[in-house]
Amino acid sequence: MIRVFDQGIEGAGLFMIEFGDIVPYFSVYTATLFTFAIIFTLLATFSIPEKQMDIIFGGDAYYAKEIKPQDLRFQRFVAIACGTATLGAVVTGDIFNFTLFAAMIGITNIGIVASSRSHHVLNAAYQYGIVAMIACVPLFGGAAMILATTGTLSIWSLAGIGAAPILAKILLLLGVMGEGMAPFYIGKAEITRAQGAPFILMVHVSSLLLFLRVVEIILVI
Amino acid sequence: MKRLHIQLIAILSGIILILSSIGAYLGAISYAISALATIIIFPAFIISIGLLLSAGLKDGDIPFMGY
Amino acid sequence: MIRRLSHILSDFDKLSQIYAVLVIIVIIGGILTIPSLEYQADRLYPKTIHPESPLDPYDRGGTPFEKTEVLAEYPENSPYLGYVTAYLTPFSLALATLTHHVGTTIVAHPGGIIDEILYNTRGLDTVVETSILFVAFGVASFLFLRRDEE
Amino acid sequence: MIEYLLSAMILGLLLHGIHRKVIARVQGRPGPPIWQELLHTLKFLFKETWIPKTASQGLYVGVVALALAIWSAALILLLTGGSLLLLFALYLIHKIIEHGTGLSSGSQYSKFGAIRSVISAASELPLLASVALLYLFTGSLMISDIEAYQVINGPLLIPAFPAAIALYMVILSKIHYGPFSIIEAKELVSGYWTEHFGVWRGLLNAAFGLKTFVLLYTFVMVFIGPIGLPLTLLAILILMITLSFVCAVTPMLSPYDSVSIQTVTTGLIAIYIIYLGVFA
Repeated sequence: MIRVFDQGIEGAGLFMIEFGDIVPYFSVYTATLFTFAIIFTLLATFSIPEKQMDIIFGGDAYYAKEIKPQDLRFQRFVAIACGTATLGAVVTGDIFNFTLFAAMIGITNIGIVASSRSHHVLNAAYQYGIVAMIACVPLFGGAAMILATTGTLSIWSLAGIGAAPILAKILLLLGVMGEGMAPFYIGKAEITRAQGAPFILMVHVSSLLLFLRVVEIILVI
Repeated sequence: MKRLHIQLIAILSGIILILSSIGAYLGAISYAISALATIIIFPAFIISIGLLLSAGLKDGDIPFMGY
Repeated sequence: MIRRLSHILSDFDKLSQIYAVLVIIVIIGGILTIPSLEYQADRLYPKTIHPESPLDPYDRGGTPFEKTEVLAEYPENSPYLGYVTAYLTPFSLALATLTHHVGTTIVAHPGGIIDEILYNTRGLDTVVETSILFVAFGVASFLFLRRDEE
Repeated sequence: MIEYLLSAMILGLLLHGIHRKVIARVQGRPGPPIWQELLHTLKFLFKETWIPKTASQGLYVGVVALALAIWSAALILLLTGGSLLLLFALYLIHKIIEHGTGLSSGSQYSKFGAIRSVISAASELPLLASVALLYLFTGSLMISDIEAYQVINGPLLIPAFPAAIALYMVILSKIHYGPFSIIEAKELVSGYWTEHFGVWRGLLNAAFGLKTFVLLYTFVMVFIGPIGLPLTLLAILILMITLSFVCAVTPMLSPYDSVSIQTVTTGLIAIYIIYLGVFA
């Protein structure tokens, strides 16, 4: 079995694509993440949202909430943008490129929630948005530090030499956490109350895949 | 979906699953391809089998209509 | 103790504070390690200013469609890295020989400013950066248009 | 391939049955027979099945197929000695399946289950800590390499004990009736899968049987090493019974307390990893 970068981290390398100065690569690991990103993006593209059941207080009556078509259209657009950003983030072979995709995921996550009309959900999304904004500093700071100390941003050149400073790795992890991971679940959990399951699910898909990718990058470089 | 379609999916996916398993043992197809085929087709196989079992052939009782 | 911790974690108004505390811890720890880091300068793009050039504020030097001096990760993939002048279309080049204002025109429109900000980005990066701006603008305008409906 | 999947699935469901039996005996009840979960799953397969009108239909069916796919992928990954990091990834994707199952139906009960599943995402952090610690010891995350390491150096259970605790906690948080199983708490009816009935429920049950088997098998493979099939099965059984004991004697924690405990555990293991990395 051929292992990508000669490291026993992510299984065999499959193929790579040359995009100018950035070379995305597919190992067994990133290809799996890529497949799941595609599956969930397709689900968000083609499935209709659920109709949330709600009761009317003081009686036995209940009704199903519907989403307005224009909100639906916007939510679907942002969800697909989010899926595309995730696709890029999980296969890119360049750290700066990865941070850019991460920032895009942070923005689209807020966009997905923005079409909700519940004040509670919007408040949570606002707090989460503030964190995502702050998170850009450690995120890009980490990438900048790697460039400044090693002279390269390519995962291909950095792999296995251990030249990237630990501080940069922690900053990168912290940035990704801010763009959509723990310990900020509480913001996420409140966001989950919004309607539109396939789109809300993209929030979780993107942040989990992003986190999985950053773990791989940190281990590899 | 028609019962016939589900039956067809179940039989086809079952045959592919068994073939890929045998093929991997005999070395006719590589292990990776066999594994990939199994992962993709297994859910289709199991779901179609489940749906076949659940689709009763005779008319059922009067279902519960809700409140 | 655990109950108090979970009480803090369960309030989403404290999100940014918790995050800020984490960042501060890392940065304080990080400042201590800075002396051990070494600076590599060979990726910096050498910028010189020629006021007489028709591309003036925009001129990044280098001959269009020629080799770059910036160290590329994959030189065979991106021979023109760094010099945005190298990305000029033949039409813009022809325009540059005719008039003295191509550079100011480029910088004066939004795309040019984005380009000026992102002056040393490569291939896919440029695409992603503009799509981030586009999506952010989309979200903002959606919220703006919806403002009157409530 | 298919024969492994089916037998693992049946074994997993049997383990679920044993789990219920042990809990019942500890609590002084007779409990159901151990093949109860197997019958349960079969029973669901014969029930009338359709898709609720309020559900997001693609997602509602899609999550069931995905649940089956990721856990069969995980089993095949274990059998071929693939990357532990990939197993971790599949485990995290299971989290998304949980969210998707809960959110897709439109019912309030399953929605609360999904929200709790989002809250309890901290249960994945100990797994990450465990993977990181193992990497520190073996220098590789390929399960085949970890096994080879254990053949030479003996079981990892002793040197990497904190990692074993972390993985044990992860399995505990995925087992029914455990202290961290807040997403299947009984005040939410059945948690996130309340609205999946008939065939969908039966298949989710089967997928989760596979999941239990895979997680326990991973534990044995990674911390005890290759010891042959009969001994491995015995180790899995013993592990399951210890888990059942823990589940039988502990109360269920409140959602945020469960998160705090898991986060604190991860923090402690992280400190241990830093200690090992710096001083050893």
